Amino acid sequence: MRTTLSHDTNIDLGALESVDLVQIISPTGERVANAQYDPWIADLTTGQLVAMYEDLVVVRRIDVEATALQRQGELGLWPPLLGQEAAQVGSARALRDDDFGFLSYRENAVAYCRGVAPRDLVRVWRGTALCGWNPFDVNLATPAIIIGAQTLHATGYALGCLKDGVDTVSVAYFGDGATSEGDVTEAMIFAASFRAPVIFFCQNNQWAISEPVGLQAQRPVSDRAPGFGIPSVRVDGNDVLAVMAVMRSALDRARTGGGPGYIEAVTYRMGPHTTSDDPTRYVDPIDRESWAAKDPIARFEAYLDGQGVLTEEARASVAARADEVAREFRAGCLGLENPAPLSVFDHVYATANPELARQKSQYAAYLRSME
Amino acid sequence: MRTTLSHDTNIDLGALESVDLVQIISPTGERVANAQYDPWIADLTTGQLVAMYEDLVVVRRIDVEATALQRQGELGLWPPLLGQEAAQVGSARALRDDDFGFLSYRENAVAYCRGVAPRDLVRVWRGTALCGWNPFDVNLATPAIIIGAQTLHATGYALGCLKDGVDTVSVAYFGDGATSEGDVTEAMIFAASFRAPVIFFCQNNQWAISEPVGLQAQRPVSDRAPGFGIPSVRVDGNDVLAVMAVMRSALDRARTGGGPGYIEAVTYRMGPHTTSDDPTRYVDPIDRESWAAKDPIARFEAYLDGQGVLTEEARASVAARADEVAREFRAGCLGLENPAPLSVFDHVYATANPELARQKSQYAAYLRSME
Amino acid sequence: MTELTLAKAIGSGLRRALADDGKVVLLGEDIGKLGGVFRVTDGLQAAFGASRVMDTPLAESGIIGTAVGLAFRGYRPVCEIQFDGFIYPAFDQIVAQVAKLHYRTGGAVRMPLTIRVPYGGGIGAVEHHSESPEAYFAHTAGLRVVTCSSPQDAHSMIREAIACDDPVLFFEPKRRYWTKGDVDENAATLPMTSARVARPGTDVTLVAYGPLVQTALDAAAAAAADGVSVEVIDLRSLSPIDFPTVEASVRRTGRLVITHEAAQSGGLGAEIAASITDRCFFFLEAAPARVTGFDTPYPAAKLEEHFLPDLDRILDAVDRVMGRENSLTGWVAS
Amino acid sequence: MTELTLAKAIGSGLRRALADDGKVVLLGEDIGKLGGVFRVTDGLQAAFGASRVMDTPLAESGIIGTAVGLAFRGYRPVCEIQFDGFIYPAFDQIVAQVAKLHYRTGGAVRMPLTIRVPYGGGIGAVEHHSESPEAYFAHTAGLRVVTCSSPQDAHSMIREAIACDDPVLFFEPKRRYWTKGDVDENAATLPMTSARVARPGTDVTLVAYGPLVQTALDAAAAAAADGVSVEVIDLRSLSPIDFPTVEASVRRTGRLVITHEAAQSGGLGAEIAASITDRCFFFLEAAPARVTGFDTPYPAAKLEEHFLPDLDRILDAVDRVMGRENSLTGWVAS
Ligand SMILES: Cc1ncc(C[n+]2csc(CCOP(=O)(O)OP(=O)(O)O)c2C)c(N)n1
Ligand SMILES: Cc1ncc(C[n+]2csc(CCOP(=O)(O)OP(=O)(O)O)c2C)c(N)n1
Ligand SMILES: [Mg+2]
Ligand SMILES: [Mg+2]
Repeated sequence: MRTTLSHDTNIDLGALESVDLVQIISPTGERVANAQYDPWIADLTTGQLVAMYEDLVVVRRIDVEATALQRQGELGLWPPLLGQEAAQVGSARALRDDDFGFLSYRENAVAYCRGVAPRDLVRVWRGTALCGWNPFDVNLATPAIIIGAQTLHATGYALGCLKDGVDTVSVAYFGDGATSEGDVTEAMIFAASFRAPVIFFCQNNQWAISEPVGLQAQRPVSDRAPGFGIPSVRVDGNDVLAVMAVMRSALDRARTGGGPGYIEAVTYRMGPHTTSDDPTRYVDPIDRESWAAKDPIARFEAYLDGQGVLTEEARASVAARADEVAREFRAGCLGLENPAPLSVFDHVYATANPELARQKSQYAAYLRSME
Repeated sequence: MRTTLSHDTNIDLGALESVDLVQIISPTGERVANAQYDPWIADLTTGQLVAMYEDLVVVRRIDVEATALQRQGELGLWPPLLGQEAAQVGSARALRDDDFGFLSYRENAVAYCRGVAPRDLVRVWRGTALCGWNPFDVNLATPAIIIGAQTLHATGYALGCLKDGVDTVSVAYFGDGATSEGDVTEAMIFAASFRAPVIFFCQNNQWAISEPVGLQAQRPVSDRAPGFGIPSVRVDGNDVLAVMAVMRSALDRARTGGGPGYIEAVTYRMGPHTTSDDPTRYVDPIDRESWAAKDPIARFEAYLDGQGVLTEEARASVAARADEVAREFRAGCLGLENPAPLSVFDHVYATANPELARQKSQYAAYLRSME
Repeated sequence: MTELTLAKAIGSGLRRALADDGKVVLLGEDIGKLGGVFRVTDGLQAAFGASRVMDTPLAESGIIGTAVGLAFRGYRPVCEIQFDGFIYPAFDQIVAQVAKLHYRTGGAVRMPLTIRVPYGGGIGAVEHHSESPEAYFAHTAGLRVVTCSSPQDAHSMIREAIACDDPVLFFEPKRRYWTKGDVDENAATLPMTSARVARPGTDVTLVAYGPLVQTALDAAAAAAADGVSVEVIDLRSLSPIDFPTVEASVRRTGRLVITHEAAQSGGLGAEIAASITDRCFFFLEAAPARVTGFDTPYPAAKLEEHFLPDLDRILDAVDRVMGRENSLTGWVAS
Repeated sequence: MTELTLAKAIGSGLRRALADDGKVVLLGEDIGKLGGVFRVTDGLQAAFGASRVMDTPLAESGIIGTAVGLAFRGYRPVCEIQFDGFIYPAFDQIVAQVAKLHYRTGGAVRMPLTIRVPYGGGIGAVEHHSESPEAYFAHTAGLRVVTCSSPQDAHSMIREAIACDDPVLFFEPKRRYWTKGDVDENAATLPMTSARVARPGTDVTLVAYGPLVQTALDAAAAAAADGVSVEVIDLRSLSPIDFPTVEASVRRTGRLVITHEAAQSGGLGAEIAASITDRCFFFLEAAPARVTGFDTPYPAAKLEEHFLPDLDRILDAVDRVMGRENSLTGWVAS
């Protein structure tokens, strides 16, 4: 029973924490020993490593292609994930199929890893639909554009998993800017109070449009969680193995009754906020350059090279796969059909609404009158 | 200039912290030495100590009288502060006249200390007005009933003080329940980001109506602030001197450019949430009894007694003062005039609104027609 | 058939919903041990356990947002907002998420939330405890908004709201919580989407809902004594509004009065007046009249009798649409 | 007199306000170095410094609540909400604090906040970037709500809003940000509380505001070619509404059409139709017609042309109130 005293001595707030920033591969591709997290990726086979490399390459290719489609007028807008591939792939590939993700708009690599077709990623940005996929097909909610709102949804979903007695975990993806929205702390509070199996996965890409993270937070954002009774960890977000390791560890803890966890993946938004943005107004090029040197793909490639894992054959196959995905993506995007005019009235309600039906009928008459 | 990195190394997060719970007088009235905080109350004269004792006695008396007035049907509702006298008096008496307070509904002792007439405390509860006093007369906003909303107002006020280049500090009073509202964390985030001179003063009275604080927080609520870059301290809220000491220290820090501070005054709501509440449904009487033993007035009285400060004369004068205030309060309350019917239309806007004037004119015609 | 107060009728509806469907969960502040500040959920936590009837942290956006996640997981959350004036912190989750998720996902994700809101004035309360925010939600596509005026409706409609696959704002007329009436758990009742003719009449159609239905019935009785036959319609559903029922009445009476506690400008009265004028223009003998709260914030308790529509103000409007002498006879805008 | 886009006209108004009154401060997301996502505040932080033009943490309730505190301290905060759909997290601070504090304190505390909101659709945006939430605020006593349709009005009205001692929701018609027009900083303009007859006419009164004023003018021109004389009224103030101006027009024309992008149910069109019917009942030749967004969430970009009122839909409504053949001729409710 809950007491009036707010001390839950069962929580090991150091559970996820490691020194400063968890890293498993250095920016130059060297393996960094990490006693706490090495075991979490020890099982990865060569094939799995190469598959992860392919993911990284493919999602970057999708991103570049989408930006091109936007420039060509085929998409209204696109939020590039350039630079954040490792944070997204590493975390998404740690999930079980039945785990459920709640996204913001930039997590297209997460969606890709969950099995969303690239064409479906851009339905929203092409304006043909308000969502690209059925959340229950891939256990992934369609992105929330209202900053932070999805963190509460993830918490509620996790609460439902608890009630159902399953060991499914839900994951809330959000950015550094989102940490300022009240919803995000409310989500932490609800999650902690109900010990809900939810992982708060913050991609700290240093920017919220033009605002540096220093405007949102005077301390690393992951420092907030322990005060709420949620263990947290700060990980090198450009290190795909480190991200996977901390995510697996946090998932495991949540799955086994340990309650919520918080991960801050420290990364950098190498592109503009969206294709409408002009980062030259606010980004210091020197700052950006220093992050370019930490590129998540180059780093993983160097590591795999060092391991002798990346054969010429493997490289060629990855490149071919990326080309193929890009081709299909483009064709799929251009082939998206426009919705029918009267579909504007569909799915507002799940049950009958005669007043809305009346509006639809009147608009249908109007359309007929204009023929 | 702000960088993209969220580390402000200038913040001394231990600034206010003391071991566990700051205490200067034990529950039985013994003086507890406290190297960090003793200096902050070293200047108090005997006269000031007795005055503070009088405050405690008088505010409790007002509270009891208000409860009686409610029982007699003279007030619609009353939120008793029984048990929280030290937290309120100790903090309020640490303020300078120009400091500005933002209240919730239970801080009637704070209002009393700021100079609000007891009669004005109950205008709202008698239903004759939506506020009891002019905030600018006593540098104290009228209470916010929407939980947590005032914490942002306090932050904005503090930001204004910064802009004005004055060393005025603002104080946000709120409860343990309030800590769950998004506004309260947003206030901490804004305050930390702008280094605003605001003190977050949380009275953790263990309850939010029927909800124990353990539902809101898995850790002491003051543990949250450091994660936001705000130093915090946990103080025995039933120890008036300890509360005053930590408040003076935090105010001084804020006044001299140190930015926001957070105080958790650990106390207990000895009465019902309001006169409408039935705490027997949820309060464990043993728990309550254990807090009765820590009564803030008995404790301070024992201490003053031990110091030989509380002469018979002083006691008599305090009792007389309490009687006098209670008498005046009751008379003042009963004498509050009902507002004029048409005043329902007044002060909706500061500038002319012809449509509202039209409604007023029509209602005046209606009232005339009913004569 | 049992005699229950309106509050207890809702409670018994919640009890049935909890018993009938394991996916129903209640969330709110103080709804557990305390049974809610109005005791509507009294005894439910004891009966169904703390995992079905959950006290939550004190955060309304948190309550609704968490309920959205539960709905994603197949639950039917019933959220209590303690008082009308405390719903605004949850406004974003309600209008941007709850209302839109079904549309956003092309029907893939259902949001069968029920959001219970004790609302309205007349209880002498302090600020934020007497508001009537229904128009905000009725203007929000994707939400259903209903309210009740009798114990039977309270019981049947809360069960229907919970069973509905759409999100429902369920406004409870708090000053009528203590009204008593017979409740039959198995009654075949009018669907919650239908308006009800609460008293037939021929001269004037008087549309009311929630707390003012009783006031409207009292006014109709008084008017009858004065020779005017007033038909009272209890709207029940505020979004969508059952216009056919109102329309049929106005076609007969030719006169329309609408009453609600919410402020006049942009209130439901405006929509009803506009829609009925549109649909019954050539049947109207007079402009529809609105008897509502003023365009002011809800005032201090000692002034609420002036703010709130009452029997006399309704009768005055009845006189106005009947073309009889009334308070505005001879009134000129200054 | 300079030719400016509507966006730049607001920017120049903000610049004047900052220069004229040291108590004016701007708060918002990305309004500093970036100059706002629409560049409305471009150059202002460089000119007035980061303590006058402040980027804030990403939290709308925080922005408004902090501004309330600044107002307590004597400041005149001008808050930018980045897009219409992001105002809801601040709803509680706006309706329960900003709107009510003056009333609550019996006039002691003024809330001279200006809340700038780019609003409306037609720009092919993703969800939450095309909303028209004005009715929520017009229904909230204590707030003023205005919008503009030309660069001159944009400039003059933003300055008037900032100078006003009441809180003002300033809705900026984002799809008209790039409309150009002459702006005279010293023009003696119509008060922001007055509606303006944008085009005189004799047969039908067409009320529009913000982004649809241009559409209404286009429709009036087309109607004229078709022999119907349409008077276009640009409402400008949405709360309070300048009813005398609308009333005077309808008394002459006998016919009223109202258009807005917001959903129909509970939109401003309802209030205007209801109020004008009340005031001009015996002058009306036909029921007022509304041409509005549907009662659906704002749809995907490829559907917005259907959701948004346009010239043809307005002309169709003009035909309807004129009793000419129109799309509903012969239509029967199914
Ligand atoms: C409630 C709300 N406010 C404002 C916005 C506008 N907006 C869109 S993205 C963004 C910045 C988000 O930054 P962050 O959370 O760090 O995510 P990132 O874009 O870096 O991935 C803002 C302010 C929004 N979408 N929702
Ligand atoms: C936004 C909001 N939600 C709910 C309430 C109802 N309510 C009034 S007081 C209270 C509990 C507050 O607890 P706490 O913050 O600990 O203050 P205390 O009453 O203990 O002084 C609640 C839930 C409210 N006033 N405002
Ligand atoms: Mg970011
Ligand atoms: Mg408390």
